Amino acid sequence: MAHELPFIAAIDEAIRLEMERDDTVLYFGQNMATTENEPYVDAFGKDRVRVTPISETAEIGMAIGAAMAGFRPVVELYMAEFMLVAMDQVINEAPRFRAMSGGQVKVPLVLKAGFGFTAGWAGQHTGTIGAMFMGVPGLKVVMPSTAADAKGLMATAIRDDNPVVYLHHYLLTLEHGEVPDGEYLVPFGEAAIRREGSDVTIVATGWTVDRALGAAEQLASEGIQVEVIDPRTLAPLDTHTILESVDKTGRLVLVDQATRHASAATVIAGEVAEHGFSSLKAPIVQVTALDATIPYSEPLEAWVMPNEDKIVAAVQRVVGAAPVTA
Amino acid sequence: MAHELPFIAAIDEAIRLEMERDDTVLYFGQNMATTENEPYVDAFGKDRVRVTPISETAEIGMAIGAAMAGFRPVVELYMAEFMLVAMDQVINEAPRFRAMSGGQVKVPLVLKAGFGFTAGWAGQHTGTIGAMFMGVPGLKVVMPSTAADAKGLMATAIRDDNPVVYLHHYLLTLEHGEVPDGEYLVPFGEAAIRREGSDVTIVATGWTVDRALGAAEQLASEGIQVEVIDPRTLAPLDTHTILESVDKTGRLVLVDQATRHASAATVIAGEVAEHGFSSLKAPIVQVTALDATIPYSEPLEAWVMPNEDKIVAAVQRVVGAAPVTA
Amino acid sequence: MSAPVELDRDRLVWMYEQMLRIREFEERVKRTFIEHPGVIRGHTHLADGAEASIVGSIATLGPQDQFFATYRCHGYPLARGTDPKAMMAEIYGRKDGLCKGIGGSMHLADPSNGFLGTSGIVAAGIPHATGAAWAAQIRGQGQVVLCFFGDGASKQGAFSESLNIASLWKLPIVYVMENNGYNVHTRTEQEDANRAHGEDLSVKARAFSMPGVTIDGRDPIVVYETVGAAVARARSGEGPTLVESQMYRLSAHGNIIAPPGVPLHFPEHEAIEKFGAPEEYEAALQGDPVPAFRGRLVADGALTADEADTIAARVRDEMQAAVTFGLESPFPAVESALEFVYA
Amino acid sequence: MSAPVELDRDRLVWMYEQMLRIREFEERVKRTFIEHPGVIRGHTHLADGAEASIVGSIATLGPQDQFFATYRCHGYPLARGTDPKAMMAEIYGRKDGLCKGIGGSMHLADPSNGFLGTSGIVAAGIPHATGAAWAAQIRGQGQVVLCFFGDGASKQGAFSESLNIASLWKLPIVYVMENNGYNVHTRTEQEDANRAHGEDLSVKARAFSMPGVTIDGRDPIVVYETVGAAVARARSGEGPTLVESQMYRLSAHGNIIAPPGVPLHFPEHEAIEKFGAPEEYEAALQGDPVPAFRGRLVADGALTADEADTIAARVRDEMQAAVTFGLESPFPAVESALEFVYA
Ligand SMILES: Cc1ncc(C[n+]2csc(CCOP(=O)(O)OP(=O)(O)O)c2C)c(N)n1
Ligand SMILES: Cc1ncc(C[n+]2csc(CCOP(=O)(O)OP(=O)(O)O)c2C)c(N)n1
Ligand SMILES: [Mg+2]
Ligand SMILES: [Mg+2]
Repeated sequence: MAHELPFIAAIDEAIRLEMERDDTVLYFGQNMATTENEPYVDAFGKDRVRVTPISETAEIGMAIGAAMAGFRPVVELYMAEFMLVAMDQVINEAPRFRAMSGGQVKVPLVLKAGFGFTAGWAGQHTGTIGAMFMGVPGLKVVMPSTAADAKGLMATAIRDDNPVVYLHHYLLTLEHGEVPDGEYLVPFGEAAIRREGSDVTIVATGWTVDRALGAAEQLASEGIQVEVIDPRTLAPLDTHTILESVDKTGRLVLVDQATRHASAATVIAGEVAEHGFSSLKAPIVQVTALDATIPYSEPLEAWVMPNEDKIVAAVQRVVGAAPVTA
Repeated sequence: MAHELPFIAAIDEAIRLEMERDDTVLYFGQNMATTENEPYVDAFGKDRVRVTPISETAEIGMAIGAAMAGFRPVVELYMAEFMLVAMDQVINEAPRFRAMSGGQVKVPLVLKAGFGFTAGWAGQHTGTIGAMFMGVPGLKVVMPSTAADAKGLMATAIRDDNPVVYLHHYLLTLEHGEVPDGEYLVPFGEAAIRREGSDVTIVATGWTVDRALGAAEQLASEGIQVEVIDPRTLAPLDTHTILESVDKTGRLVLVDQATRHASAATVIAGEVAEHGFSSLKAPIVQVTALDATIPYSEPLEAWVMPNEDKIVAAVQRVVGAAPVTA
Repeated sequence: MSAPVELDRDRLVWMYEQMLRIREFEERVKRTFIEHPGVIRGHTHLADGAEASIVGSIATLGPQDQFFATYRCHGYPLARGTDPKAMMAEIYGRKDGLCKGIGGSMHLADPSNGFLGTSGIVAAGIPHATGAAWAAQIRGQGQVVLCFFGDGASKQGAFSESLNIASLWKLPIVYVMENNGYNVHTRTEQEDANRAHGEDLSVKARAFSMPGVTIDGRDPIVVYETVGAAVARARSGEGPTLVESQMYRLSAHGNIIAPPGVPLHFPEHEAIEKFGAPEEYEAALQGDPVPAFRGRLVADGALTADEADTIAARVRDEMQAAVTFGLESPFPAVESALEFVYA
Repeated sequence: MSAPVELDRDRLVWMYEQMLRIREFEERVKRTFIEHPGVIRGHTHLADGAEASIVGSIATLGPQDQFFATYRCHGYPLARGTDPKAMMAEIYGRKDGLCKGIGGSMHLADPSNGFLGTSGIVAAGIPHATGAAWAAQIRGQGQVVLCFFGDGASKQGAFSESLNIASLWKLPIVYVMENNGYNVHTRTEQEDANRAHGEDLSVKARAFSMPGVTIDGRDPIVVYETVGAAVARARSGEGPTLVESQMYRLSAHGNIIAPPGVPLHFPEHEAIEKFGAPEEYEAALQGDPVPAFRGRLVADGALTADEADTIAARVRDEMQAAVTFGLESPFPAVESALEFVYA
């Protein structure tokens, strides 16, 4: 059975269910649980649910210590970029202790953070920094694009014995979707094929998945059948599903809201250029944000972002309907 | 005229020359200038050369403020990973102000940091995190591999009106090389062709450039002519030179000391898979570190690193002398 | 400690007018959400309640002095002489904006008036200001830097790291902590160990062997005298001071956070909305610094009621003109998004 | 504040033996650079000079208590009961190492003895310890956490952020700042505003409304009593304490930093090497806590010279065995590099 929920409520449902199931799950962060009548505090008490000062280094660092000591903390970080002030804890602490201790300790924790609030949040709050967490041995990175995945991936993240960066796209916050009832786990490292197609593979993440589906719709009317893949987790990355699709279609377009040289798209391009080369009939085209600090002004912000038109144009290029320009 | 210098002394020479030339250049950081008879203090005084506490956020943040106020600070950071505690300043402050102010301010500064000390420094001091700084609009990233470039790129970095992350490989510290006398500038965004060849292009950075050259030597004896390209700056990245080379050779091997999904190699693969696709006769193969937190023990550390043998094997694969495995 | 310049009548009236200008500007920003929905995007933070602290502080600066602020940054440049037209156009994302529409409300900058920049990351601007103070020290021309930030920001590592260095190096800087009792909807005693122990936040200065003082930030004269003395101290080479300026934020932290489609607006203050404590908010309104200062000047005979009304009318016209200018200014050419990425 | 348990003769002798074990272990590590060049790689930091502070602190812990340390981490686990053989094998990068040769000297961990881990990033372990203290508070079984770090680390934002929360939440933790006068070759007064102003570093505690105390960290009984009282306070739910334990590091910061090829060794102490102040170092040697404590125990009649010699011989044998064990242990299989990346 399923029920309809906004994306953000689906995440919430997973956290609540996991907290009910396992009393070592903690939930804390800034500007939550500040009053006596917060539902989380009501349900789980002030020991397990706490408001913190604006101290991301301590927040994430404390999550590490609590995790080493046997708990499963979920840190509410609001915006992914706030992790930058505590990046050492994310990159060079949490994922290192398992290895450095020779397997003696584990550090199960979830860093929950929104990203990509390209709605006038300007230069410092709009980044898509997910790729910065890729390639860090010991660290997992999750990026759901549907309400159901948002729930299922959060539950999996909380149960995972490793540190997980859970990145939810702000523009999806109120998007509704069908969400399975009760316990629901989506495995890490398994991409979802959002739409099947035979001519071109598009891989997109987060908010760009819907843009890609929109473009696919448009292209279908031109007779171009696009397969749309959503990796769902950036680490582990399901290259297998992507390679299988490219094997079928021979063409790959990558969509990413990050800038071109800081994107998950480029990592996927690298994998396919090595392991899927013989399937490729056309260049791998990336549709990313332009190389700009995101401007405040609406038309400028829209101009630097990837969008349906840019995706359509990229697909047309790889199928030869438009010339590939360098 | 030229003279021979160790890599580290070549960097030093550039800083000294620039400080002599321009009295707005400042040089500061931890564990420097602690006594009365330090050459830098002697030459430039305690105003411009200072020891700081272990406070990277303040150090880099103060460099930003001093830069906005008209100076050109060079921050001595010792190890690139120490920037992680101050990553917000590096990623989301220094490169943003030019854009966010609509061009009113500029932030010329250099963050000088060693990296990749894979000599038993274990889990937290051996990372190759250069790619984390790529794709950040407004930020430049430098990675020299010769003493001459170390000098010329530092001088260019100091004169650049933007924030520059200057990454020097620790294992190159004492490598000697010919260095041009006096004023010497190496432009950003111009790759160096370290060796010409017609069969395969290798792009390598930092310490791996010499490994690639060693591999090329070995392969030459098998009759395989390898071209070795050193981008020298990761941002801006000279894709033009790389594409020209691939146009000639049709084959590309990328070498990077980072892990596979956190490497500059993957960015280059993405560019060539899009803009050089029609030249390619074989998969783009990446030779990177294995996905492990770097272990302390010597044989394990060596095992996870890229090396000459792995490069040779990759080249053999792309020329068809060995099968390409997925 | 004594302030550098005596406040004569003209200066007092000037201060009042600046306070009123800030209040009126912020009111216009707030009304824009209702009167021109969609024109302001993202997250906007208002300075109402902080006017006395802002004007009292900025009034202590000489022409070469500089200052840094946070995302809550509309007040300072107004008091410093920045054109409100350019500011409003910026907040509306227009071509004639102070930052060409690229920065927006959170990132105003006016270097020509000594306002070097604002970070939207909590406490990130504290080291920037400290670095500018180091630059001033090297330059040796007696410049001073004011660094504004919130109570919440003092829990971020950047705060401690910077104040230690400023004290160690005797930098010419004054740290003005605007304690408005809240970090969004977290009350100070919920996140600050000093406050939880019944102490003032200025005791943090002790950790840096630096003078720390707590004042009523709703009184512009007290602010002027305290910050002025600290500025004089800084200018004379004796080093930095931490001033905790206590006040109450009179609007919510910022407009509501919502994805496009949901109309943005300013909700009620968190005391009401979150804590169900309208009496707290009402009490704060009693201490509103703008009418309080007007009343005091009138009572002291420094200002007649007529003069006050004339000022009010002038300020209204000025800010109405700013709104009109902002609305009429065109959007920037989209390509300008790439124009200022690199210097 | 009073310590939890009186120190009887046996406990005093036990403390002395632990101090000697640490000293002897560190001497063996240092000698390894000369006697077995290439066996130790990277960067190794010794605890000589800190023995009294380490043993006095660790002695206050109950069996369920936990602790966190820095890269300078050999002393604590020795005092806590970790096998020196496994430790030396780790420092030699061998299969039988405490962390299977993967962690090395900077990252010892022995969770079975309450030693959860060590970060090589200055101050990064302070929030880890604070988080473990939160875990202890939630668990509600009276556990206490000791958090060790250096004087230099107190200038890192992680320090302030953590201590504020610990005080706010009344966490069961004791912060032991080992002030050895140096951060590498930066003297405390060159980087710390308190010291530059002639104050103790424990005044930093004021910023968190937390008790702070400065003690002679070369006297194990003073350390035991002070840390013990703070542990008792933490255990009873009254919250954290900052203890500044003053001492002098008797070796250089670490072995020289050099790329492969250049043989590694321990240089002279920075007082001599950098500052040309051998007299400072000589004076520090006069205060060496290990012979001082021996002398005191002998003078007090708690230990005869013979007994002391017996202990010394036993410790020498134990640490010689550790070296032998380490040298004989094989290297790990290379594939084990991938074995512990994920849990
Ligand atoms: C590092 C960081 N963490 C969190 C935020 C989100 N945030 C923006 S403003 C704010 C409250 C700051 O409170 P305070 O410093 O008291 O300033 P005020 O808004 O009250 O003026 C928070 C938490 C941020 N911008 N940066
Ligand atoms: C964030 C960070 N910056 C710099 C360093 C380099 N570093 C390693 S140890 C050290 C000195 C630390 O001094 P202190 O805290 O006094 O400890 P001690 O070594 O004296 O025991 C420094 C600067 C680091 N490891 N981490
Ligand atoms: Mg506040
Ligand atoms: Mg020290």
